Amino acid sequence: EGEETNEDTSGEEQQTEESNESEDTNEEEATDEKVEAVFWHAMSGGGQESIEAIVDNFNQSQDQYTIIPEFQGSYEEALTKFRSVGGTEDAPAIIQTFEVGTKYMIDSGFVEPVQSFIDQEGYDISQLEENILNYYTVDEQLYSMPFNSSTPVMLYNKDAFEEAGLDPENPPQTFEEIKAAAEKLTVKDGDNTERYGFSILNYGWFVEELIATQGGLFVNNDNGRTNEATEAVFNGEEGLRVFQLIDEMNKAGTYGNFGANWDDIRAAFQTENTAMYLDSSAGVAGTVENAPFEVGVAYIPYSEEVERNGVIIGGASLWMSNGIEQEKQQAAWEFMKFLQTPESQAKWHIDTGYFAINPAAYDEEMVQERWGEFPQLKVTVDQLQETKPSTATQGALISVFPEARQQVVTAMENVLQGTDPQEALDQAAEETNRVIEQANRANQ
Amino acid sequence: MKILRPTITYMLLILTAVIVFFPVVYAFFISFMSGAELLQGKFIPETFHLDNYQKAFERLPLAHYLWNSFFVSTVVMLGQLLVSALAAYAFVFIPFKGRNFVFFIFISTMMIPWEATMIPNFLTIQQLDWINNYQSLTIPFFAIAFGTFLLRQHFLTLPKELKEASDIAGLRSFKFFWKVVIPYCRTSFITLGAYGFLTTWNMYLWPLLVTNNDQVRTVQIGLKQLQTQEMATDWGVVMAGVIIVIIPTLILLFLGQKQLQKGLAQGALK
Amino acid sequence: MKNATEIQAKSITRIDAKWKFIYWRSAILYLLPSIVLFSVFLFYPLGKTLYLSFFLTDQQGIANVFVGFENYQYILQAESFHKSIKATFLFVLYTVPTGVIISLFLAVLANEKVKGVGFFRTIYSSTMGISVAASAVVWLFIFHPSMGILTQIITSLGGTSIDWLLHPDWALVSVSITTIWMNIGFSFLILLGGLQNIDEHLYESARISGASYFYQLRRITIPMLSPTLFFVITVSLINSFQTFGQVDILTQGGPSESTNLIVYSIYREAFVNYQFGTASAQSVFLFICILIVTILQFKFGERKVHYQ
Amino acid sequence: MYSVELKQVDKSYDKEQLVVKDVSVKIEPGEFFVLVGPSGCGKSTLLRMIAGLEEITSGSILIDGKKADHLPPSKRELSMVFQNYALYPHMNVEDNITFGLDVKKMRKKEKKEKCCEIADMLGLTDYLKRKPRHLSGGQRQRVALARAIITNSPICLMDEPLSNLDAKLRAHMRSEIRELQRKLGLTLIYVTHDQVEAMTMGDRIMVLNEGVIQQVGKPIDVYNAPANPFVAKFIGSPPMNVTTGLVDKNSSQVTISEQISFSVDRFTVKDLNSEEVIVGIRPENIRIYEESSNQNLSFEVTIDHVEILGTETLLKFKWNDSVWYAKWYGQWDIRVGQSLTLSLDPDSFCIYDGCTESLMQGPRNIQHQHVREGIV
Amino acid sequence: MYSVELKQVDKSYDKEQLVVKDVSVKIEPGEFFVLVGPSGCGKSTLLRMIAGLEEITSGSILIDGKKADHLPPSKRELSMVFQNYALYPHMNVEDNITFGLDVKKMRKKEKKEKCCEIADMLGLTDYLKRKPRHLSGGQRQRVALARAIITNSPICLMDEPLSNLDAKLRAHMRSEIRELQRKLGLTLIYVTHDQVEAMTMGDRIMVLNEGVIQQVGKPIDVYNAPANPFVAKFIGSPPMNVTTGLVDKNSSQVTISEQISFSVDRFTVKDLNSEEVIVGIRPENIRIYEESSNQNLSFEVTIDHVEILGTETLLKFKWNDSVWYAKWYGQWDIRVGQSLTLSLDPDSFCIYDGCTESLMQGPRNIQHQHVREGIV
Ligand SMILES: Nc1ncnc2c1ncn2[C@@H]1O[C@H](COP(=O)(O)OP(=O)(O)OP(=O)(O)O)[C@@H](O)[C@H]1O
Ligand SMILES: Nc1ncnc2c1ncn2[C@@H]1O[C@H](COP(=O)(O)OP(=O)(O)OP(=O)(O)O)[C@@H](O)[C@H]1O
Ligand SMILES: [Mg+2]
Ligand SMILES: [Mg+2]
Repeated sequence: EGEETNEDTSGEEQQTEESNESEDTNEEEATDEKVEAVFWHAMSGGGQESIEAIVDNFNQSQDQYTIIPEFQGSYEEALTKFRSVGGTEDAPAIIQTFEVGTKYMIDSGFVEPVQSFIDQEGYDISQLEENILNYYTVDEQLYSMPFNSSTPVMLYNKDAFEEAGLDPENPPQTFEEIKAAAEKLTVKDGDNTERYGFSILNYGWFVEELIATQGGLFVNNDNGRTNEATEAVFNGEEGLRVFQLIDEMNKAGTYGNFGANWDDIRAAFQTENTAMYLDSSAGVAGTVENAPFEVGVAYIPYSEEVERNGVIIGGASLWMSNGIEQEKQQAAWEFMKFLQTPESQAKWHIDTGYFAINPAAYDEEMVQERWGEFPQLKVTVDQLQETKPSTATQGALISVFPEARQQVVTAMENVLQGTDPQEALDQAAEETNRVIEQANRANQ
Repeated sequence: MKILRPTITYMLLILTAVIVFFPVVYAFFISFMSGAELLQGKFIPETFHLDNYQKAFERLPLAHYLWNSFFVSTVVMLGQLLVSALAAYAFVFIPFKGRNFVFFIFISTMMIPWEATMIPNFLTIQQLDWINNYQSLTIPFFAIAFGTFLLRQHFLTLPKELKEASDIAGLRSFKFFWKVVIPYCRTSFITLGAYGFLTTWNMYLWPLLVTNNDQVRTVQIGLKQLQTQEMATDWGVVMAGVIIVIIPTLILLFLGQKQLQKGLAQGALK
Repeated sequence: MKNATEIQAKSITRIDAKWKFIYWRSAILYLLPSIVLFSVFLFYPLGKTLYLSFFLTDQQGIANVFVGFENYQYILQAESFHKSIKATFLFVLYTVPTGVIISLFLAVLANEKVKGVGFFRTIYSSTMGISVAASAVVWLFIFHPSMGILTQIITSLGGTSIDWLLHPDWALVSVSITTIWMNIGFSFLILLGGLQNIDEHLYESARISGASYFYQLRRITIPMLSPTLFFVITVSLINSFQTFGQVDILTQGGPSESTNLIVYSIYREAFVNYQFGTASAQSVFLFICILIVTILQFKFGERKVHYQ
Repeated sequence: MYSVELKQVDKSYDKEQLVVKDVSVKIEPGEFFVLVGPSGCGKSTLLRMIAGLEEITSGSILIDGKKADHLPPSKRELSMVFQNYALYPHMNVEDNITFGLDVKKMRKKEKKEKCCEIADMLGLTDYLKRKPRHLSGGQRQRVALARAIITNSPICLMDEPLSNLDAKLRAHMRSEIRELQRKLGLTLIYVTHDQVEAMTMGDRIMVLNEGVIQQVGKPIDVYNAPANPFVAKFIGSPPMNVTTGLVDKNSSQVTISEQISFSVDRFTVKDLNSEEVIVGIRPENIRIYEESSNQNLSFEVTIDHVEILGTETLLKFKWNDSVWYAKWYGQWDIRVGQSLTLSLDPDSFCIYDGCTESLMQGPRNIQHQHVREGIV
Repeated sequence: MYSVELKQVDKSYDKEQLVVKDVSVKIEPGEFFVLVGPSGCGKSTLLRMIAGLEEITSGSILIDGKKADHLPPSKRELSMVFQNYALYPHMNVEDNITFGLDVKKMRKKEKKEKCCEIADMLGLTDYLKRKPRHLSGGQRQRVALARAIITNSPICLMDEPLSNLDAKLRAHMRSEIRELQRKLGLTLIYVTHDQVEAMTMGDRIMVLNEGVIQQVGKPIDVYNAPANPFVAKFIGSPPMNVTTGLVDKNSSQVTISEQISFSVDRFTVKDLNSEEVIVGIRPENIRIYEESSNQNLSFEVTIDHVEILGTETLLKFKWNDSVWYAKWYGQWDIRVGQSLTLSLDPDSFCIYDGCTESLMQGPRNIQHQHVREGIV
C-alpha cells in the first residue's frame, strides 16, 4: 500500500527496492515499511555526486529509512519552491538552504528546529565545530544542522611571489601589505595588464567576511541577533575600509576585476592573470590541484587598525520541515546524525572541500592523507578554529539578506566603475534599509 | 563578371557560416578537452576522448532526462497543434459575432511576459496537485497565441469553395476540420509542431519549478546540474552536456528546415 | 425599387437569431480549450499580478498590506529600476535592429541560387535549435576573461583585451551579442521564406531595365519583404523585452545592474527578494511597455508595409 | 428531376445596396438553364442562394415546389461544381469523387462500384489514384463533374466551370457537359460570363445585369431579338452595333447620322415615348455596298483594323462617333486604312425605344439566316 | 528598329534533353512576329533566351546584326512584358512605369513628362497614383505595356500578355497592342498559345512544337496550307479534320475509308514515300450534299452535337473512327441525332505524306474563299 500512496516517487521506490533485493532478497517485507524522506539539495556537479554517495551509504547502513535526494536548482530556486510547499504535506523532510536564508527559515514557521531532537535525545553536539554551530544558533537554539560549510581564504601564486621578490611563505596579512604586495605582483604589458596583484569575486559574502574580520557588524541590533535588525550598518568604517582598499587598488591598476562568477576568477588565477584572490575554502583543493604553479593559502586580510577577528561561516545547512509526518522527521534526524559521523564528514570534506562539521573527521586517515597531499587545506581549518566568537563573526541575521547582499555587490561594482566608496556604500545601505522596513511592515 | 559573382557569394557564405556556427563547433571541441587543455586556451583538443561524455552520463540520468524532454516536447507539440488548430478553425470558418475582438484578445496574449505570470501559475499547479507530473510540464503550454495566429493565417488561404463543397455534401464541420483542413495545411502544422517542440525542449525555469525529482525532469535542468556555484565547474563536462542537449533539436531542425521555412513565412505574411 | 429599410423589415430576425446561436455555440466549442487554458494560465495570473501590485507581500507571498500605488511610485522613482528600464531599452536597441539586419543579410545571401546553398541555410537556421541555457553557457565560455577564445584572439592580434562581461558597458553588449546570435536562426528562416515568396519575374523585369544588384535590393526586395520584416521586427521586439535566460546565466543582471533587464529584475524581485508587490508592479509596467511599443509599431510601422 | 423556382428574390450583402433585385424565374425539371451576365452582375450570388450558401434577403426559393429558403445546403438535394473545381488537393481522385458519399454512410464496396462507374463514364479510370495537382485542367474539371454527379442529386449547379481552361479544352468540355446533362436528365443551372457558352449550351438562358433580369429565353431568340440594347451588346461577338436615330413620327422614318434613313412600322412608332430610338444591327448584316442595294442605307468608312480568323474576316471602323464592327464570311484581303462603302440590311435592324430601351421592332429577316428545317 | 536573328539555337536545362532544338529564324525590323505552340513547347524559353534571361546552350543570337549571346539583358535594348505583368506591387502606377528610367538616372521632370505622355497614350492618366492591386486586369496589362514602351527600346518581347484577361478584354487589347506596335514601329516578338491571337495579330507566325520549328509564315498562309498535320490541327478552331487515306500510285487516286476517293496530282504521287497519305480538310469545306456535287465525295453521318454561335453553326460527328467537325455559316436548325449526307470539297484537301508528314499538295480553292482585292 505504501507504493500506492506515493505515486510520484514510485519509480524511485522501485530502484531502492531493486537495490535492496540484490542486497538481501529475504527482506522484502521490511522494504515496504521503510520510511521515505525527501531531501532537497542544491548541490550540482561534483557536490551532487558526493551527496548522493553519502545518502546511499545512509540508506544501506540501516533498514528503516530511505532518504531520497532531489536536486532543486540553485539555493534561491530551491527556497522559492520551499516557500510554496512549506508547512504542507508536500514539503521535503530536509531542505538545504544557504546561510543567508537562515533568518527567513526561522521566521517562516515551516521548520522544526533540530534543537528539539537534540534535546529529546540528548544528542551531544559539543563534538561539533563550535564556530560553525554559532552561526545557526539563534536564541540558544540550534535551528538547522550545519552541512556544507565554508569560509573564505586567500589564495596566492607562490611562483609569482618569488618572481616578484616576495617571500612565498609569508603572505601579506593586512590591507596595507596586500596593497604593497599587489603593487609588486602586477605585471603590465603596455595597456594590457598581464597579471593583477589582487582580486576579489564580486560577491557580497567576501565583503561581509572582510567586515567581520575587523569586528564590524553588518546590521544593527548585534547583527540582528539580539533583536530584529532594523538598519544596515555595513556602511560604517569597517565597510568603508574594505571598499577603500578595493577602490585604491583598482585605481592603481593592481586590482583585477573578474566578475561575479566563481569559475572566472579561479580561471584567472590559474592562468596567472591574478596573483592573489579570495576564494571559498571549498574551492581550495580544486585550485591547488589544477594550477600549474605552487599555490599558497593564507588567512583573509584585515585592517591594520584593528585586530583580526576571524571569519563567519558560509555555505549551507540542513533544515527539517515541520508539519510532515513524525516518522519522516525522525528519518531526517537520523540522516542528519549520520552526516555528522566522522566517516561521512571525512568523505564530504575530501570530496568537496567543505569543512567537516565534526572535527574528529580531521583525524580520519583519509583526511590526513589528503592533507599530506595538500597541506594548504589545513590552513582553512586553522583559520576557522582561530576565529573569535562574537556577534560579528557569528554573522548577520536578516530576512532580506539576499537583497542586501545584492546591494553590496552593486555597490562594489559601482566602486570599480569609479563611484566614491562611501557614496556607494551609503546607497546600498539605504536600499537595504528600505527593504528591511518593507519586510517588517509586511510581516507584522 | 560571370565567375566573380558566385565567388563572392561563396566567400561570404562560408565566412558567415563559420562565424554563425563557430560557438557550436567551439563547444564541440571543448567537450573533448581535459581541464589542463582548457586552461591552456586551446581551440582544438589534442585527442578526442569521450571522458567528458562518460562523466556527464554517469553524473546524471541524462538518458532519462532526454526521454522526458522528448516526451514532454512531443506532448506539448501535439497539444498545441490540436488546441491552436481548433481555435484557428473557429476564427476562420465560423462567422460568429465578435470574432475579430476575440482574435485580438488572443493575439494580445503574445505580449504577456511569461515570467510575469509564473508565480501565480506555479501556485495554480500546486493547487491542482500537478507538481512532479507531466501535466504541469505540458498542459499550461497547450494554448499559444502564436500557434493560433500561424494556423489562422494558413487556414485563410484555404479556398472557401472547399468549405462550401463540403457544406453541400453535408459534412459535419468537425469532419471537415479533420479530413480537409488539417491535411490541407500540413506545412503549417509541421512548422508549428517544430516550433512548439523546440521551444518546449528549450524550457528551463518552469520545469525546474514544477518538478522535484529526476522522474519527470528535462534535459535542460541536467545542463544546469552540471554547472556549480561555489565549487569548480568542469567545463569539459558542461560542454559535453551542451552538445548532448542540442543534438536532438539540431537534427530535428535540419530535417524540418524546409517545411519550417515555408510555414513560418506563411504565418508572417498577413 | 425597394430600399434598404424595407429589406430589413422583411428579413426574418428569428431565423437570424437561430443561426447566430448555432455559430456561437460551435465557435465556443472550438475555442473552449484555448479559452480555458488562457484563462487559467494567462488571464488569471495576469489579474492576480495586477492585484498583487497593490500590496506588500509577506514571506509566504501572501498579500497582506494594501499600499495602493506605493509599489508603482517606488519603482518609478527607484534608481535601480530606472537602470533596468534604461538597460532594457538599450538592449532592445542593440538587439532588434542588428539582429534583423544580420538575419536579412544572411537571408539575402542564402537566397542566391548557387550549388550547396541548402547546407548554408541549415547552418544559419541552426541557432534556432539551440536552447537559451545551452547557448548562454557556450557564450559564457567564449567571453571568459582568461580562457575565452575571444580574449585570446584579440590579445594574439595585439589588441587590448575587453572586459566582456565585467564592464557595465560591455556586459550589455555581450548579452546582446549572445541574444542576436540566438535569434538569428528564427529571423533568418522567416525572412528567407519571405524572400522566396517574391515573384522571380520582378527581378527579371528589373534586370531587363538594367537595375543593379543593390538597386534591386533597395527598390524591390526590401519593399516586397516589408510584411515579413514587419513580422520579424514585431516578434523580435516582444522577445527582446522578455529576455531572461541569457541574463541569468551570463551576468545575473550585473555588473552595476547594467544588464538588469526588466524581466530579470522581476525575477529577482520575486524569487530572490520575495517582493511580490514590487515584482508585480514591474510586470504590469513591462506589460504596458510592450503593449505600447507593439501598438506604436502597428500604427506607424505598418504604414510602410506593403501587403500583397 | 426537380424544378427550381425563384420568387421575387432580393439579396443585399451590406443591407444597403441590392446585389440581386427582384428576380423571379422558374427553371423547369431537366432543363439546362444558363445564367449569363457581365462580371459582378450577381450570377454567383444567385447561384449560391439557390445552393443555400448565401442567405436570401427577401423573396423565396422553391425546390421541387417546396419552400427551401431555410434548408441547409446539404438538404437541398443538389450538387455544385465550382469555378476553381474546389478539389481537395490532399486527396486522390477517388477520394475526391466519393467525398460526398462519405456522409451518406454507404458501404465501402458500393461506394467503390459507384465511383468506378462514374469514372468510367468520364474517362477518369486511369487517374483514380492520382492527386489533383498531377492532373491537367480538363481532367480536374472532370473530377469535379464526377463528384457532383455521384451524389445523384437531381439538381446540379455550376459556377463558371470552364473559365480556367484554354479555348480548345473549353470547346471540348462544353459538349461533354451538355451530353452528360442530357444523359442524366439533370436540372442544370449553369453560370458563365462567356457568351459562347451561353449561346451553345443552354436550353434557355437568362441575361442578368446589375442584379436585374434582362431577358430569359432560348439562346437563338435572345441572339436574334435581344430585349434591350444591353443584351444586344452583351450577346454576340463582336457585339451588335448600336447607335441612336431620330424618328419622324409622321413619316415613320428613322434617320441615323443625318445620312441614313429607313422606314419602320407605323404602329411601332405610335408607341414611342420619345423622338429618339436606338438602332442595332449585327456585324454580319453589314455588307459591301453593291449597285443593287438601297442607296439610302450606304455610307463610306475607313477601316481601322482587320482580323482574319480563318473563315471569317472582322472589320473595325468608326462611324457616327462609335466603334462599329462588320463580320464577313471568308478571308478578305482588306488593308487597314482602306476606304469602303458599306450598306446596312434594313430587315436586320433591331429598334429600341430611346427612353425605355425596350425592343420596338425586331429583325424581320431571321428566315434569311439559313434556318433550314428537316434536311435529310 | 532592330532585327533579331536566331542561328541554330539549342537549349537544354538539364544538359540532357533539348527543350529548344536547332531554331533558326530572322525577325525583320519592325515586324510583329508571333511565336505560337502548345504548352511546354519552348516558347517562353526561346523568348527568354532572346531577352538574355536564360543562357543559350549552343548557336547564337544576333540583335541588329550584332552578336548578343553574352550581353546582359539590359544591354540588349529590348523591353519585355510578362504573362503575369510582373508589376511591382508596392509601387504606384507611375513608379512602375518609370522604373526603367530611374535606373537610367534621367532627370525628374523629363521622366514625369515622358510618363504622362505614355499614360495618356494608353489611357492611364487617371490611375497614375494607384497601386497595381487596385487596377483591373486590362489596366494592369496597360501599365505593363507602358513600362515596356517608355524605355524606347526598339525591340519588345511579350510572353502571353493577354492570357490572364477575359475574352472581351482580350479582343480589345489585341487590337490595341497591334496598333501600338504599328505606331511605334517596334520589332515585337509575341508569345502565345492562343491561336486566335496568332491568326489575327502577327505579320508572321512561327509554330513551334517540342522545341522544333514547324512552320514560319504569314498567318493566312499557315492557315490555308499548314506545313504538316500538327500545324493543321493546331491552327484553326475547330481544328482541321484529319484522316488517313490509301493512295493508288497508278491511278493517282486517294481512297478514304473505302468509301470516298478522289484523284490527286500525278507528280505529287510520285514523290510519296509510302502508300498512305494524310488527308486534311477544314470544317468549313464540308458541305451538305447537293445533287450537283460529286457523288464520290459524299457520306452519311449522324450528328452528335450542334452548337449555334450566332452567325455560324458547328456540327460534330464521328466518321472514319475520328471526331469530325463541320462549320457552316448561318443558323442551322439541326437536331442532335439527325442523319445528314455531307460532301467534301475536293479542291480544299491538304494532302500530307503518310511517312514524313510533309505537305504534298495544298488546297487549290483558296481563291474561292473570297479573297478580294482593291474594292473601293
Ligand atoms: N461576400 C460578399 N460581400 C459583399 N459583397 C459581395 C460579396 N460577394 C459578392 N459581392 C458583391 O456582389 C456583387 C455580385 O457578385 P457576384 O459574385 O454574384 O458576381 P458574378 O456575377 O458572379 O461576377 P463574376 O462573373 O465576376 O463571378 C458584386 O458587386 C460583388 O462585389
Ligand atoms: N527552369 C527550368 N528548368 C528546367 N526545365 C524547364 C525550366 N523552364 C522550363 N523548362 C522546361 O522546358 C520546356 C519548355 O518550357 P517553356 O516554359 O519554354 O514552355 P512554353 O512553351 O512557354 O509553355 P507555356 O505555354 O505553358 O508557357 C518544358 O518542358 C519545361 O518543363
Ligand atoms: Mg461569379
Ligand atoms: Mg510560357
